[in-house]
Amino acid sequence: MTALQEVAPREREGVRREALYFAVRNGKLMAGLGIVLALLVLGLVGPLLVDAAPNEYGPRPMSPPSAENWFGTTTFGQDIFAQFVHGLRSTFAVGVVGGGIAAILGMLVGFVAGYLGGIVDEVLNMLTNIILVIPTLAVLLIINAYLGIRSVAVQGLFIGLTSWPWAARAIRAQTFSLRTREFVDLARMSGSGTWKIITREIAPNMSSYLFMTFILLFGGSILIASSLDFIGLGPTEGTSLGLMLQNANQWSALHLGMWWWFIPPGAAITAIVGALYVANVGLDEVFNPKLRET
Amino acid sequence: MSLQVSELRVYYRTLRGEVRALDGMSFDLADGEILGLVGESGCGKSTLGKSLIRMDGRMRRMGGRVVLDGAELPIDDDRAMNDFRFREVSLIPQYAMSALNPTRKIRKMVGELLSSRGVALDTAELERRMDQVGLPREVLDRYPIELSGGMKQRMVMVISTLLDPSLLIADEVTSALDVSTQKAVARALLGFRDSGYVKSMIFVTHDIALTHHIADTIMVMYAGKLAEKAPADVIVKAPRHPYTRLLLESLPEVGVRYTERRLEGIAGSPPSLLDPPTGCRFRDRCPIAGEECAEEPPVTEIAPAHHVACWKA
Amino acid sequence: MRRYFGRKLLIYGLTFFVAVTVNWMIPRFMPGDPVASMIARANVTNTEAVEAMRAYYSSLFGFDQPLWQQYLNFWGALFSGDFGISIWLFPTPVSAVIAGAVPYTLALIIPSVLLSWVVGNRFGAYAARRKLLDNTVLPVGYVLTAMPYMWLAVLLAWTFGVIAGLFPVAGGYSFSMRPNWSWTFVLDLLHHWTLPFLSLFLVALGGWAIGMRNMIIYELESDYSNYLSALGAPSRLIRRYAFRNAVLPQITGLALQLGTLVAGALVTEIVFAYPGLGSLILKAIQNKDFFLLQGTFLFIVLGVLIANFIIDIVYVVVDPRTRAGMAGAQA
Amino acid sequence: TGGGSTPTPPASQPQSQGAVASANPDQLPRNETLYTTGTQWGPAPNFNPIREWDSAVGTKGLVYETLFHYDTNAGKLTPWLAASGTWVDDTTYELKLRPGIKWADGQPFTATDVVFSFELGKMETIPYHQVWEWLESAEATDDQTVKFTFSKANYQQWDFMLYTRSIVPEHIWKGRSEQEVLDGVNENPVGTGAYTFMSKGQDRVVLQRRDDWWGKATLNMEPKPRYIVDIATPSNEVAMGMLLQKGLDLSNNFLPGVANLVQGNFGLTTYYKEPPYMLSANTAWLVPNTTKKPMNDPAFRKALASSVNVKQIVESVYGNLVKAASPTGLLPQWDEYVDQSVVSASGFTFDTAKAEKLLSDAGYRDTDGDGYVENKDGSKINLSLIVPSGWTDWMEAARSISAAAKEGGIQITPDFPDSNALVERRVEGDFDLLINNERQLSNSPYTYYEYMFQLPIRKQQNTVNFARYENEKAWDLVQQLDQVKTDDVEGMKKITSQLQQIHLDDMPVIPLWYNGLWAQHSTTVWKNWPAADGSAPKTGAVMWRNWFELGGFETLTQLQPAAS
Amino acid sequence: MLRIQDVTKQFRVGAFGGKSVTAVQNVSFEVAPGEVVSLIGESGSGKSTIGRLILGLSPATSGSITFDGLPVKSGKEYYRRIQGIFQDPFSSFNPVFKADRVFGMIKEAYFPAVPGPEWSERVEQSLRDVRLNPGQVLGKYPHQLSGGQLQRLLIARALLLDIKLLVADEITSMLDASTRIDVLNLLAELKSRGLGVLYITHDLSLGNYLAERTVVLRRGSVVEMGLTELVFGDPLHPYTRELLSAVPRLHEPWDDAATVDTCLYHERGASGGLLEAEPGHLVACAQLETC
Ligand SMILES: Nc1ncnc2c1ncn2[C@@H]1O[C@H](COP(=O)(O)OP(=O)(O)OP(=O)(O)O)[C@@H](O)[C@H]1O
Ligand SMILES: Nc1ncnc2c1ncn2[C@@H]1O[C@H](COP(=O)(O)OP(=O)(O)OP(=O)(O)O)[C@@H](O)[C@H]1O
Ligand SMILES: [Mg+2]
Ligand SMILES: [Mg+2]
Repeated sequence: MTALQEVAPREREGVRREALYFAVRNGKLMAGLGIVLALLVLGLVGPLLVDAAPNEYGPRPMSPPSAENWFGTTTFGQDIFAQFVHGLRSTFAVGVVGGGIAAILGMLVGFVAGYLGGIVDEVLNMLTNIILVIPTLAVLLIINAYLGIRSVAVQGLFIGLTSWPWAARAIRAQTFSLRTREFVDLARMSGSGTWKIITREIAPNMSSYLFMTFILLFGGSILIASSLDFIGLGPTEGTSLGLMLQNANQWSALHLGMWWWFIPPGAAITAIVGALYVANVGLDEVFNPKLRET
Repeated sequence: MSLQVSELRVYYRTLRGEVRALDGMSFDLADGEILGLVGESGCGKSTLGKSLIRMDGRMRRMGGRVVLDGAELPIDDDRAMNDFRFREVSLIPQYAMSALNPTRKIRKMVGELLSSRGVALDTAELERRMDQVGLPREVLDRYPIELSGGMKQRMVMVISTLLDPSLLIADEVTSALDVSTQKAVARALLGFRDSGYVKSMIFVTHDIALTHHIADTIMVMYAGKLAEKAPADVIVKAPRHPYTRLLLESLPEVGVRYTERRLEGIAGSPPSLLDPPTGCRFRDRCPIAGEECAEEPPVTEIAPAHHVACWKA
Repeated sequence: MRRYFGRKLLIYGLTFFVAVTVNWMIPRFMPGDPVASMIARANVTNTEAVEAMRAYYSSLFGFDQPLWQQYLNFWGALFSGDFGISIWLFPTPVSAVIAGAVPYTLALIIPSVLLSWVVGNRFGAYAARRKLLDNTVLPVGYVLTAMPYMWLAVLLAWTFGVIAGLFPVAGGYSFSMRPNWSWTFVLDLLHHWTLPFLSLFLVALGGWAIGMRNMIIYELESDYSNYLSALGAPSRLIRRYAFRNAVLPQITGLALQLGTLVAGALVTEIVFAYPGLGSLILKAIQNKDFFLLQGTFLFIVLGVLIANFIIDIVYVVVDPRTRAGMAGAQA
Repeated sequence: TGGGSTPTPPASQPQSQGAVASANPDQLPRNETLYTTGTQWGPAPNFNPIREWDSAVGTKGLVYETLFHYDTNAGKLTPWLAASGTWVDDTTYELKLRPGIKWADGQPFTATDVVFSFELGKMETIPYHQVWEWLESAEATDDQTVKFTFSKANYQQWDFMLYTRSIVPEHIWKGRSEQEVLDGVNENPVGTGAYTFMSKGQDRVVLQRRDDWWGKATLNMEPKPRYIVDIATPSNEVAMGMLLQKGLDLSNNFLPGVANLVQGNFGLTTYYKEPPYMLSANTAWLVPNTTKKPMNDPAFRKALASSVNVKQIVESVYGNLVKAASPTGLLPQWDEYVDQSVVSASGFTFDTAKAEKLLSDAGYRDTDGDGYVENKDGSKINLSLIVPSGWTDWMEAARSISAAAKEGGIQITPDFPDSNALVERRVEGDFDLLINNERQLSNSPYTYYEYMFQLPIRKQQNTVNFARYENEKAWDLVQQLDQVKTDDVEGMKKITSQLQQIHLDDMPVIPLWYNGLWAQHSTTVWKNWPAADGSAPKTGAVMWRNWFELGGFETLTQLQPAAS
Repeated sequence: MLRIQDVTKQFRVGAFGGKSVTAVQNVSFEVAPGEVVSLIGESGSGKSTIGRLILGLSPATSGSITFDGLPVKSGKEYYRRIQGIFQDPFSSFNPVFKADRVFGMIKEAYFPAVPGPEWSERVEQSLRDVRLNPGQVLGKYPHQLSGGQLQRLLIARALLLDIKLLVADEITSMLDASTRIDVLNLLAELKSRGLGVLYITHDLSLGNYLAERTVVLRRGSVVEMGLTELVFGDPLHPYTRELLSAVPRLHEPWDDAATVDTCLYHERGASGGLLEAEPGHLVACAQLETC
C-alpha cells in the first residue's frame, strides 16, 4: 500500500529543487506564465506609454488600426490601444481582488471545516453547498443591479464573495487528508493551537495546491467580471476589457465592421485566462510526478 | 529449469543520474519452486518483480536476459511482453487493495479481462479456485468496495492465476495484513502451487520468518545485488553471508525478551544506488570485512543450491 | 440510501429557503421603489391621482401589509405558482412571462450542456496520452474554456452571421413565421438556434475535454490500470475502465458547472437576442422589474436544484461506491 | 463624421422569406409585410389603449383610434373619427362624428362611445383624470354629436386631448372596474382602426389589416402593408444587425453610426440625407435643481449654459444624428413661436470665456486654486450630473458636459445611477443636475412651458418642473397661454415671447439638443419612405406610441411595395 | 501513574453523526513508571484509539483516564509529561520543513526563555541519548533521513521534555528489521531510566520482546492482559492463542491445532470485567473452564 511505498524516498531528490527543475522545463507552464506576464507588463507599462486618455475623444473616429492608433479608434475616436492597456490593468485588478478574496474565503472555510470537522464542518459544508448550488451569476446580477457596483474593486469584492465555494470544497478535502497526518498530532503535542496548526503545518503543505486554486479563481473572476461588464453591470468609472466589449457591442461595432474594436479585448481575456489555465496544467505536472511526460 | 535470470541490470533514470536498482542479478528458478525474496527496503526486490512482468516508464534494462521455459522474455518491449503476461508470467501486486476496478462487479471485470485475452470465462473453474481460498461465491457479484482487504487480496490472487501462468510474482502481498489474514493468504499461495495453478513463484517480502514458511528457496538481496541464495532451511539455520546472519540476528522471535537476550540491528545504512561503491557493497557495515572486500565478490555456489556472494563465506 | 437523499434534500431545501428569502428581500430592501416607478411611468401629474395610484399599487403588490405577513404571503403565493405581476410587462403575471421565455432557454441549455458533456468527455478521453492529439486538443480546449461566452458569441455572429451570412444573428425564429409544427418552422427554429447553441456548446466543450483529459490521465496511472496492463489487458479495455471511472467526477462537475452554464446561456441569449430567460433578466434589471427578477431568479434556482438532484440520483446509480457507502456494507 | 469607415454590405441575405411565402400559409408574404422595431423591448404586455405608455404597438393608432390626428407640418388637427369640432361658445365645444364608422365587431360607432371614453377619465387613476377639473360635462346630443361643456376652457390642452385619447367601445367596456380599465390586459381589443392583432409572440406582435376599415372609403386612405410585424429587439445593435440583414423594414431605434450606413450602399434611408438625418422629436434638457446652491442663482445657471459644448456632443457622441437645440429649446416645428429678437438679445451660445466672465462677475471665483470656482461663501462646488446607467449616449454626453464645464471652471461629476433610482431622486428633488427629455413634440409649445414652469412645487415632482423653479409670473403666463384659442397664433406668440424672455433670463432649464425621431428604413421591400426632398411624404415614419396620430399612420398609407 | 478506567470511545459517522462505531469499549488498565506495557491486537481493534485518548488528541466518550491522579487535558502542561510517537516516521514530519523543526517547536512552546546556545546543547545531548550523530541529522529535510533516524529524532524530541510516559504507536512497523531492533532497544533503555512506555503494536513478537505487561485487545475490548510471560507463555483466551499461532516463527511450522472453534469467542458481556485466572493474568472468556 502507499504507506509502505513511502519507505523508499531516501533516494528521492529534494522536492523543491526537483519542482524548480521541472518548472523551467515545462513548456506549458512557461508559455502560460509568459503570456500572462507579457500582458501584465503591457497593462502596467502601457498606460505610461500612451498619452491618450482612454476615454478621450480623438480626431479620427472609426478608423482601423494605423500608425497613430495601433488598434484603431472607436466611434468617438477614442484610441482603442489606450483603452486596451488601461483595460488590461483593471482586468488584472479584478482578477487579483476577486480571485484573492475568493481564495481567502475558500481557504478560511476549507481549512476550518476540514481541520475542525464535526459540527463546524457540517455547517460550513452546508453553507458551501448552498452557495455552490445557487447560480451565482444571477445573484451577482441582482447585487450589481441594486447596489450599483461602480468600481473595479467593489466588483472584484462581490465576485470574490460568491465564487469561493468550489475552492473551499477542494481545500477542505485536502485538509481532511492532511489533518490525519501524524505531524499534525505532533504539532498539537508541541502545544500549537488550531490556528497555528492550520497556518504553519497544513497550509505550507498545500502551497502548490493553494497557488493553483488561486490561479483558477483569478481566471474565473476575470471571466465573470467580463460577463458582468458586458451586460452593463460593470464599473462605471474607468475602463476594462469587458466594458470595451460592451461598448463595441452597444455601438454596433459588429455591424459597422469595426472588428478592431471587439477583437482585442476578447482576445486578451481569452489569452489571459487560457494562459492561466495552461500554466495551471503545467504546475500540476510539475508538482505531480505522475503526470509528467516520461 | 523454469526461469533463468542472468546478469540482469535494470536502472532507473532520474534527474540525478541512474539508480542501479538491479546491478547484475543472476539466479535460476525451478518448476514448482517458490523463491522467497528478502532484503532491506530499497534493495531492489520490487524492481526485480517489475522487471519480470512490466517495467515502468523510468526503468531501463541495461543488460542481461531472462529466459522463461526456454523462451527469452522481451522484458523491455512492452508490446512483445504482452503475449507473456498473464499466460506465462503473472503478478499479485503489492497494491491488491486497489487493484480492482472500483466500478465493475467482479464477475464482469474478470469476464472482460479474460475475453480481452481471448479466453472464455470458465465460471466453474473460477468458483472452484475461490472455494480453495475460502471466498464465498457471491463475491463475484459484488463491487470491490464491498470486500474486506483480505478478500480483495485473495480475489486478486485468484484472478492473477486464472490462466495458470508458469511464473507468479507476489510482491509484498502480506505486509498490510494482520497476522491471521497473513497466514491465510500465505497458505493460499502454497495451495496454488500445489494445485498446479502456477508452476513457480517469486514471493517478495521483508519478513524472513514468513518467507521461511512458504518458500523452498530464499534469496537475500543487498543493494541491488544477490547476497545469498539457498534452500529456506539452510538460510535460516546456516546462513553464510554476514548480512544474512545479521539480519536473522535482529529478528525478535516470539519468546525472545529484551531482558533475556538483547538483539542488535545492523549498524550503518545501505549505500546509495545512485552511485554505489565499488567492491562489496556491504563492506561498510560488515563486521568481518577485509582487504579483499574492496573487490566485488562473485556469486559462488558453495554448496549445492547454495549461492553466496562473499569472500569470507 | 435514505440518509444520503435525506441529506441532499436537506441541503436543497435549505438552499431553496435561503434563495427564496433573499429573493423576497430584493424589492423590499433594495433602493428603488417599484410603486414609484409604476406611477412615474403612468405620466400622472395630479396629486390625488398619484396618491390613489400609490395606494392601489401598494395593495396590489402587497406592500401595505406588515413585513412578516408579506413574507408569509410570498411563500403562500409561491406554492400556488403565483410569482406576482410583472412591472415591466404590467399586468402580465410573472409566471406567464417566464413560461413564454423558458422553452427557448431550455432548448439552448439542455442540448448544449448534455452534448458538450458527452462530446467533451469523449474528446478528452481520446486525447489523453496521445501525444499528437493532446498537443492540439489541449490548447484548443483551453482557448475555448477561456473565452468569455459573449465574445465567442460575438465572433460566431460576426463570422457566420454578418460576414458569411449563413445564419441569422437574432431572434428565436424568422419574423415571417408563425409558430406551428410544420417542418419549415422547425427548420427555421433550428436555424436560429444554431449559433447561440454553438457558442454555449463550444465553451463548455473545451472545459469538459480538458477536465476529462486530466482525470483520465490520473486514472490511467491508477493501480487498477497498472494491474490490468500487468496482466496484458489491451489498452482498449484499460481505457474503457479509466473512462468510466473518470466520468464519475465529471458528473459531479456537471452539477457544479450548472450555475455557470446557466449564466453563460444568459449572456449568449443577450448577444443573439434570443427570447429566453437571459434577455428577460436583462430587461427585468433594466426596468427594475423586481417581481420578474424574483420570478426568473427563483425559476433558475429551482431549475438548477432539480438538475442537481437528478445528477445526484444519476451519480448514485452509476457509482457503486456511493451505494455501498450508503448501505453501510462492510465485508 | 471624420474619416469614418464605410463597412461593406453583407455577402448574402440569409432571410429570403419571400421565396417560400406561398408554400406555407403560416408564413407571411414578404412583399405584403412590414417589419418594424424600436418600440417594444419585450413581449407585449397588454392591448389596453388607456395604458398609452406600455400597451402593444399600434394599440392606439392602428387598432383604437382618436378623434383627430395632428399634422405636425401644417400645425393643425386633422379630423379622424370626428368629422369636425367647433367652439360654439367660449366654454362649449361641439364635436361632429363621421357617420358609418363601425367597430371591428360590427357594432356602430356612436357619440355615446366618445362620451363613455371621456367619462372613463372620471376614475382617479386614469391618466387624463385631470381633464375633469375643467371639463364639466360631455353629452351625446345625438348619434353623431357630442357636446362638451367646460368650467374653464383650456384650449391648448383640449386640442391635445382631442388627438391623444383613444375612443373605446362602450358596449364592451361598460361595467369594467377601475382596476380593469387601468390595468386590464384587454385581451381581444375591438377598435375602429385599420388593423387587428393577429398574433402575439415572445418577441413580436403581428397586426393584420382590416379590409373593411371605414377610412378606406371615407378618407380614401389605405395603409399598404397587409401585415405589420413589430419585433421586440432587446437592444439597438440587434436592431441594426437585423436591418442590415434585411430582416427589418423600419427601425425606430437610435442606431449610432447609422450615418455611415446611409451613405454606404446598404439600401438604408433616413429623413434627411445629411445631418441631422432625422426629424426632431423632443428636446434634451439639462435640468439644474434650483433649490440648491449655487443652482438657485440665475447667473450661475447662465454661466453653466454657456459652458456646455453641445456641438461636441452632437458631433462626437451622436455623430451628427441630432441637432443642437435653439436657446429657447422649442422644437423646430415650433419655429414660428420663437421671438428672434428675444433670442438674439438674451440667447446664449457655447463660450468658455463668457462662462468664466459670468461666473466671476457673479462672484464665483477659484479661491483655492484647484481650477474650479468656489461658492461665494468659499465652499467648494462639486455638482453631480445624473444620467440613467446604461443610456450610453447620454452617459457619453454627461462626460462631455463635465469636461467642457471644467474648462469654464465648474466642477461637474457624472454619476450613473439606475434609472429607477434616478426617477426617485428626480421626483424627490435629490439631485444637482440631470438630463431629461420627457416632453415630446405636440400641438403646442404650451406643453413645453408647462413642463418648465408649472406651479405649485410639490414635495414630489412627477412629470414636470423637475428644476423646482418658482416663478409665479411665468406660471401665470403659461396658464394664460392655455386659454388662448389654438388658432390664435398671434395671441400665442405674444405670450410665448414673454415666456422666452423669462426662460433666457433665468435659465430654469438649459436646452441641449433635439433628440431625433429615430427612423431608418430599408428600401428593399417598401419604398416611398418619408424624406426631406422630392415628393416623398413629409410625415414621421415611427411606430412609437402616441406617434401614429402625429403622422405615423399617414406614413403607412404612403408606402409602396419596392417591386412595383 | 497512568490509569485508564472503563474507557469507551464511540465515533460518530455518517451525516450528522447518524451512526456510531464503538472503537473502544470498557477498557481499563494502568501503566506504572518505568514500565513497558504493550497493547496488542489485530487491525482495527482500537489500539491507536486508546493511544490517542491517552494523549488527549480526542476525548473519551465515557470512563476516565487519569495521569498522576489528574484527568487528561490536552494542553501544554499535559504534554510536558506525556508524549506520543506514531507509526509513520515520514508522515510525522512536515515534509516542507527541515526535520529539526520539531525541536524548534518544543522550544517555542516550552522553553522560550532558554538562550540559543544552551538550547542547541540540550538538543545535541538529547540526540546523542538516542544515539544519533547531531551533525548527521540536523539541518536536513525529512526525506533526506532514514526512517530509523526520524523515529529517533522523535524520541529525542520527546526526551527534551521531562516526560514520564511515552505512547509509542506502532513506531517500528515502517522500519526495516535491523533498524527496528535498534529503536526497540532504545525504548528499553529509556525504560530503565524510569520512563513508562505504552507500546502499541500488532506484532506480537515485538510486544513480547519489550514489555513487562501485555494487554490483548479485540474489537475494542480487552480479552486478556497480564504479565507478558504469562500471557504469551500460557495464553488463555482463544483469541490470544489464535493470534499467537498465526505469528510466523523462524524455526517452527505454523501450529494449526491452535485454531479453535468460534464458539469459544464468547466474551463476557460489556457489563462483565475480567476474570483473574492466576495472579497477574486476567482473561475475559465465559467458557474458560471448558477449554
Ligand atoms: N520510479 C523510481 N525512480 C527512481 N528510483 C526508483 C524508482 N523506484 C525505485 N527506485 C529506487 O530503486 C531502488 C530499488 O527500489 P525497489 O522498489 O525495487 O526496492 P524494494 O526492495 O522493493 O524496497 P521496498 O521493500 O521498500 O519495497 C531504491 O533505491 C529506490 O529508491
Ligand atoms: N476518526 C475516526 N472516525 C471514525 N471511526 C474511527 C476513527 N478512528 C478510528 N475509528 C474506528 O475505530 C476502530 C479502531 O481503530 P484504531 O485505529 O484504534 O485501530 P488499531 O487497532 O489502531 O488498528 P491498526 O492496527 O490498523 O492501526 C476502527 O474500526 C476504526 O474504523
Ligand atoms: Mg518494494
Ligand atoms: Mg493503529
